[in-house]
Amino acid sequence: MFTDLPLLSLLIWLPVLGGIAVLVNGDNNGWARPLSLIISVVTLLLSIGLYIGFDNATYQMQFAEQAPWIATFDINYALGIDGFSMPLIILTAFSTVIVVVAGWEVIQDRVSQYMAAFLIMEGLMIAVFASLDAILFYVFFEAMLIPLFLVIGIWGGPNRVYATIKFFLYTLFGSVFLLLALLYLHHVSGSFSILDFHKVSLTMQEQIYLFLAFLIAFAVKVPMWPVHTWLPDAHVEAPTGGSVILAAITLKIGGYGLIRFALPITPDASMALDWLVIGLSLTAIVYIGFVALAQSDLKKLIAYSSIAHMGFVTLGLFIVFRIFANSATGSGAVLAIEGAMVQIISHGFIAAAMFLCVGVLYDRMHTREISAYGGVINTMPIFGGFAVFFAMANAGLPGTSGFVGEFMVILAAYQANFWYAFLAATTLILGAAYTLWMIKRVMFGEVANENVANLTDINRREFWMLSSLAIIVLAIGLWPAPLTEVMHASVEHLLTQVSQSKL
Amino acid sequence: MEHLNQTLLLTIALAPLVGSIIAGLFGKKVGKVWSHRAAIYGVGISFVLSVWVLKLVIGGETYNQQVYQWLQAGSLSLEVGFMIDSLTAMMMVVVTFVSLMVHIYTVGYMHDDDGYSRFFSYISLFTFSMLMLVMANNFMQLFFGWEAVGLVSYLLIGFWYKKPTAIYANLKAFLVNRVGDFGFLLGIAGVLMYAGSLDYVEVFAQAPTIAAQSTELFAGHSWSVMTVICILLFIGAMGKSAQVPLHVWLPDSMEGPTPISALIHAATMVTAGIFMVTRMSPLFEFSETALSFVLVIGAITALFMGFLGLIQNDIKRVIAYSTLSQLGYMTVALGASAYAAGVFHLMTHAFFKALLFLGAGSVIIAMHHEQDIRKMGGLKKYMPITYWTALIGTFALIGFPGLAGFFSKDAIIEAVHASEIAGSGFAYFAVLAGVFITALYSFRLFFLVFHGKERFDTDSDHLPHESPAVVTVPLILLAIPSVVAGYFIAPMVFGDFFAGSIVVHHEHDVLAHVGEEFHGAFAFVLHGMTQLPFLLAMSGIAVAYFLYMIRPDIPAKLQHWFNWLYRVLDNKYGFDAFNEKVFAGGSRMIGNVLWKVGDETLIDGAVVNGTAKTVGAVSKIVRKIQTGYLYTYAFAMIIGLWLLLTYFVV
Amino acid sequence: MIALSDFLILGALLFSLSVAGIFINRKNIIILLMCIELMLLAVNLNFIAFSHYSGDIAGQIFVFFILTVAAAEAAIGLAILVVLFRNMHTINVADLNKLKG
Amino acid sequence: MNFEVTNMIFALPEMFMLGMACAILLVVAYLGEKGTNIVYRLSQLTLAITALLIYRSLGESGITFDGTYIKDGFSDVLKMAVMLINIVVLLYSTSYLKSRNLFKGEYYVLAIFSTLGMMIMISAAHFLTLYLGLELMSLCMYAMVAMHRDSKLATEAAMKYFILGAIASGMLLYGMSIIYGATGSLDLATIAATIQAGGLDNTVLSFGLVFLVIGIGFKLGAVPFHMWLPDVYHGAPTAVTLFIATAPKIAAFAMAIRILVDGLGDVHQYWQGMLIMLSVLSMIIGNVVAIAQTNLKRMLAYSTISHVGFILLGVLSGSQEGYAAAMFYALVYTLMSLGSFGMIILLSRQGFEADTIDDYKGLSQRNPWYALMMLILMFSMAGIPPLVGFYAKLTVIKSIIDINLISVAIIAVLMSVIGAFYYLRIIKVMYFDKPKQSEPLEAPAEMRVMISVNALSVLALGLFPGALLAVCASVFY
Repeated sequence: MFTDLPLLSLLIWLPVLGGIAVLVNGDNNGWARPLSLIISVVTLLLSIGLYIGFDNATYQMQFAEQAPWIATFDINYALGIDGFSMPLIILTAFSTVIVVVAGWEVIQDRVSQYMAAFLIMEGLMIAVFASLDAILFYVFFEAMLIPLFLVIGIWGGPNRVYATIKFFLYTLFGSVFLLLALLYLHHVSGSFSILDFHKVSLTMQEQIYLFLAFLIAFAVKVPMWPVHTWLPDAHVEAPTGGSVILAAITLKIGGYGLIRFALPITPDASMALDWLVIGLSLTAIVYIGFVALAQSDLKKLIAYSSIAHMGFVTLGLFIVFRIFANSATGSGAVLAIEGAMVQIISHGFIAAAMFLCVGVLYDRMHTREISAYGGVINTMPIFGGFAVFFAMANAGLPGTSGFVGEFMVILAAYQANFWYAFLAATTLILGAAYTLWMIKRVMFGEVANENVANLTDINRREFWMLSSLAIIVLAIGLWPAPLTEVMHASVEHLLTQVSQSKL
Repeated sequence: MEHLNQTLLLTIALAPLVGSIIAGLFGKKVGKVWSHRAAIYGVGISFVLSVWVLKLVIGGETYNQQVYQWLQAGSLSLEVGFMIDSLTAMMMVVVTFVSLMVHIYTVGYMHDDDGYSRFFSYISLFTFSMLMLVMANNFMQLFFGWEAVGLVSYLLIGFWYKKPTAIYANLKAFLVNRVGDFGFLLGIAGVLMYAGSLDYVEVFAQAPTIAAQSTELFAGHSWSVMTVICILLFIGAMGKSAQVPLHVWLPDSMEGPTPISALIHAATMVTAGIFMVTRMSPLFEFSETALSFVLVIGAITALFMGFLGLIQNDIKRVIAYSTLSQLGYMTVALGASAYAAGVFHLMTHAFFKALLFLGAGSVIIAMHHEQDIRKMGGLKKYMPITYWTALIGTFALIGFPGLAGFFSKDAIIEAVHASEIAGSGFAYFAVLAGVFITALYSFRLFFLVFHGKERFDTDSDHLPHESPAVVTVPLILLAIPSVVAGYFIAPMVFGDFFAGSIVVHHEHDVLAHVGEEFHGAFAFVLHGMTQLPFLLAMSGIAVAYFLYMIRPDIPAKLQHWFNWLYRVLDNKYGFDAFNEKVFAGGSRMIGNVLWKVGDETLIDGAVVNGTAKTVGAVSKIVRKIQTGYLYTYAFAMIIGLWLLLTYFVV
Repeated sequence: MIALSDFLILGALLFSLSVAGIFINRKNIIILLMCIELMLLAVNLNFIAFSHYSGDIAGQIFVFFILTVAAAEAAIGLAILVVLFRNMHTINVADLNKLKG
Repeated sequence: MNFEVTNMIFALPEMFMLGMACAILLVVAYLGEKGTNIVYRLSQLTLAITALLIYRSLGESGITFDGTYIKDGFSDVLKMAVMLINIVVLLYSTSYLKSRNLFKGEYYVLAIFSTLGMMIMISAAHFLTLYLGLELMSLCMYAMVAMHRDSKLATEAAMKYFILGAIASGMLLYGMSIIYGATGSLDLATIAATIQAGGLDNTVLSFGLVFLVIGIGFKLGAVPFHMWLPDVYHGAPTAVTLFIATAPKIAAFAMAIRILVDGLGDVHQYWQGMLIMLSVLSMIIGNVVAIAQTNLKRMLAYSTISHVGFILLGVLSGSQEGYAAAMFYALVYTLMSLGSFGMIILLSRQGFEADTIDDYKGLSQRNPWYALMMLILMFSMAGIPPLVGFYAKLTVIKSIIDINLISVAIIAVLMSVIGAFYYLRIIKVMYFDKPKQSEPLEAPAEMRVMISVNALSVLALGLFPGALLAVCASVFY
């Protein structure tokens, strides 16, 4: 039933147009919030349609749409999703609902603009995941920056200007190389269709350059060490909603890009340079783990932990070559890729939840300094429960989604090289250390000061916001199979692509 | 016909979970009474059913099936499933029994605590996790339960989250355990790599082929894969079962309420490591290196943690250190391939150590939460039941012939004596010395608490009095197995009760060797009377009596004479200080350096903002070219003309 | 007989002279205007020479146009100069430096 | 010589405009100050009707006036663009002029004559027509810059513009003379033919070429012949800046195509190198120096220079596709700068030029809508999708990647990243800073509407660039 109506186009344009509607409607009448909520919820429901109508059996693009857009260069409005993009789209739709709810009472200034920004962003991000045309992808990939830039810049913290400009230029710097790569690929393949890019054969030198271009573009987004420094600043300054979207979706686009472009288009270069990515990923996991330990600002800490967690994504994606080299059976490689994907999704929920928790505290105390807190659980027991739960998820406790991805990637990493697994597994200690130490200092202990004493526990809105996330985190942790099933075919296909040389 | 089926097992596992959820999420609504009822009923159900399962297993039934597929990746399928054999059944009974006792006991112990229902929720949750751990039929689920019990332990140690010491202790406990899990997870990864599966049966089936392979972790050093895997797995066990040097968390864990010290940090969770290694016996048997490693670690723990027990004054910490040392005994047994003996000791220990802890708890109630044994004494006449049960527990602990501890410990000692693998000599000495030490600190505790003159103000109107029934009944119920459990030695250690679940290669089969002289329990007892361990234990009691009953002034003197030794012991060999300084402090320091220097100075300062600054500066300079003077402009054009002419006129 | 090259060289000389004049002179704007005229003359010379030697009349016609345009140009230039003087009371090139950077 | 009326039809728009220009001149002469409104309406009418005439004659093409004058798709499209742009320019500038009692007939007369010059340039098939058109356009613009008689800056700007412009046209002429000498013809078609026939002295050709390139570079404002541009943009009254910054660029681009492609297309390999140098320098200098600017008009001037660099990228690629890309870029650029300068006028009022960046502080609070419009324009200039500026950059970069000038492409994109910085700064002050003043905008309604249309068209073209791209492509292949 879902395959016959242009579901993807709906998912893209409903939020965008809805956002514009909210913007036009303005703040004067009280409609900005409910309208946005309705739009985001409808979008979420539609995105569920993708899951229902999705065919796990094939790696082919589904829900495909095709229409000429710029005939001169035969750039098409080509949409379609596979096992990689579908979960991400649902994640996007879900996160947006959460963001709208999160901003409900908190945002009082220019509400309609705030909501509109997020709705438009939702549409653009869904479009990024759904685009099958390189230029279309790039357009949305870039366009997404504008609303995010405004959100952080307008509703952000004191140092927002530095943060926004840094964030914007950083990412722009990365993506221009992507543009060059795409244009070059068109030059050699004579088409802008990403799927045609997958087929075109390239010399090693070409592949190396293209791969590096892709890497720069997506490493900035992921972000990988050492191009990660924009993220803590952006997170710290961003309003809660901004942080949520940033952590839940924007970073994922980096990993998605590597899956969609780098691996299938330049397999040989990926193989030749996997040491680079693996090295950076492991650095991210260990180095950033230590850095997170040293943070005194709640959001910075979580931001750094995000970087460390995303390290698992890139690690999982690029150890496949070593696994192939070591063992004939590809199950390790599958484990690695799917682990990376699960990590992407799960981190989307957990990081969002963590930032929401910080938001809850920030709205009440207007500080993110860990030292300003202590014994919060005395005054906010319910919230404390959630916080501890999500902290445990962040520390990768089995039964939460945070465990699944890391577990899979570490298991796979051992098959690539013992020391990869060794370094990756340090996150068990480091992750627990910085997360739980933070929890200890913020949540436990005697009530630290009268500000904490005057805290009120979360209200119904916040409760449902957090519990919905908690349920999902728990569900994925206890039964990830439904999530991974949808990607099997695509993963297998990706592995065949990366395992056959293009030279 | 098959009685073991999924429904039954699921009921066993989930009943406590249900109780936990009721008590935890709806504790406020249903109220105190119904919270503890829910929890107790839950655990009660699973205890009864576990007993039945045990009966069925003795009847020869086993079970191994998946409940649901957790995840599939390529050919690999990770499942949640149950595997029921003698080992599992035994563990299930022990866990649920002790847990049930603790539940009941808690009703009395915690009755005026704000977190009443929360506490019940936690311990029921723990029971669930522990059951998942022991009933697992694959490594993934094992790790699941492994971490879950860690979580609950974290929550329970920090149960009184206002106590700084408590929240310090629970963080410490979690992190130290994570160090163990670090190894454990790598071990599992290794298993997956070389066995291609995480299912026990499949993995064990491949053990020989795995053992045949070797790997190079460091270039040039070829190690047996099995050794690597087993040591990694054992590191996990070291964390959970608090073996040196990962033992540091257990004494601090006493910050938690006493019932959980009994349940988690004495009877069940800490023995998870022992259980795991036993479960993995088909793997460990292939690596003598790993076995001696286990053996030595166990021996060290058994002996040196015993010493620490001697100088502790906190009633719970004394028992905690005895727990450590007893865990050492079990580990030694594992190292000597006397898995059965190890598990047997695990079981007996679970009973009498839970008994001791609960007794201690009863004392603590009576002393109005005073835990310092120097402020106790003479409690015998105030609380007889506690006294007698404690006495039984203590005798069981020191291995007094006829009581549970005797059989298990003696079996271990004999087994180590018989073992020939590297380190067994040292281990034998350690366990022997351990016997004396155990007796000494146990009775030091016993005398100081129950005998001698009261060292608390006796004229106050609220003198210590016997605890209510909810407390004493569990004591009595635990005392019974502490006495009788030992007589299962025949089937469990020397019989073939564990035949289905434990694999021992013939060349290590020390128990068989010991078993040759085994002619029934009573003979064993009589024989034990004449043995060195017995004499050591007795002399231990004697010394304790002399030092703490006859000449209470001597200990002070000794402490004065051997001050340096005392300080070493008092600092627990400096482990804590070392960890605090090197690991905690060190990593924070590294973090700061990487952050300030790496991120902020180098990457951001030099590269990112550096570039921006450079561009800005360049721009400020370049704009100077635009002097505003016509002739400069003209000149620029001439330069341009000149450039073009020189470069491009062919 | 004068060769084409001679004319061209002369033209080139005149041209470079005018160019030099433009950026060496730092005083008087009038001189700039004269230099420009000179430049146009150099161009005219080229055109005439070429058209003469190639026997094509178009070049010389072009020159007429250039002359007329030059006149118009001069007119505008002087007009601007007047306005400038009215505002600044100077026609010194070095004083035209309010706009820079 | 035969002289048919038929092919004079090709020049009908120009002839009509010439007539109207003279008429308007008379009106100004007789009615003086009070006739300015009529003059304004008349000029708008003239432009409109001319546009109509061009539209009517679309598709016809041919050469007339003895091959000195060409009408083809290229000229039609560009002339059309010039007309429409100038209609908007006049509309914007009127409100500016009125509020500064510069509202005189001269402005419009000069504007119309200058426009005529542009049309002649665009249709030039002969060095003579090219030169005449160029001078007609430039002379008018010199005068326009000086129009604000009492402004020191304006007159200084006018003087600089005039002197340098004269030098430039002198050089252009010198180059023409050399080419004339080399090929023996002033007619572009003939020149092309002669070169194709071969046997010419390359040294002489390239020597002349250098001077032609300088002339083109100056008119476009490419480094190092850009020096006039910031000063003139800055010094001239905003209305005039607006005029100079838009349509003339199209004319200059047309000139470049006429000379380099129509005339000297076969020696492409000679001028490609020169243009690479010019374009790279322009992109670097333009973007880098713009960062340090505090005056918006000046900043836009430098951004113009950088945009010129990009336009040249398209031209130097030497491929049909590249020319089309350059043309697209030129049109898009004029549209964007039209909007930007229009925005300055919109915000300025009597005694307040609104031309420093600080004047835009907190615009989003003062007037969200126009802040949004400015945001669209700035992001478009920065080349962020989905705004049309992105496709302009995309197409030119694509064209040079297709000829494997990867290194140049890399410079281009890096420079566009640097460029993004100063556009972002405008948005930053508009959205993230607190407003400095709160006076309401006092621009007439049609102006407000037109600005919105202008900015929204940038967005619309960004969403559906296909049509315009197709047009640009169609005139080349």
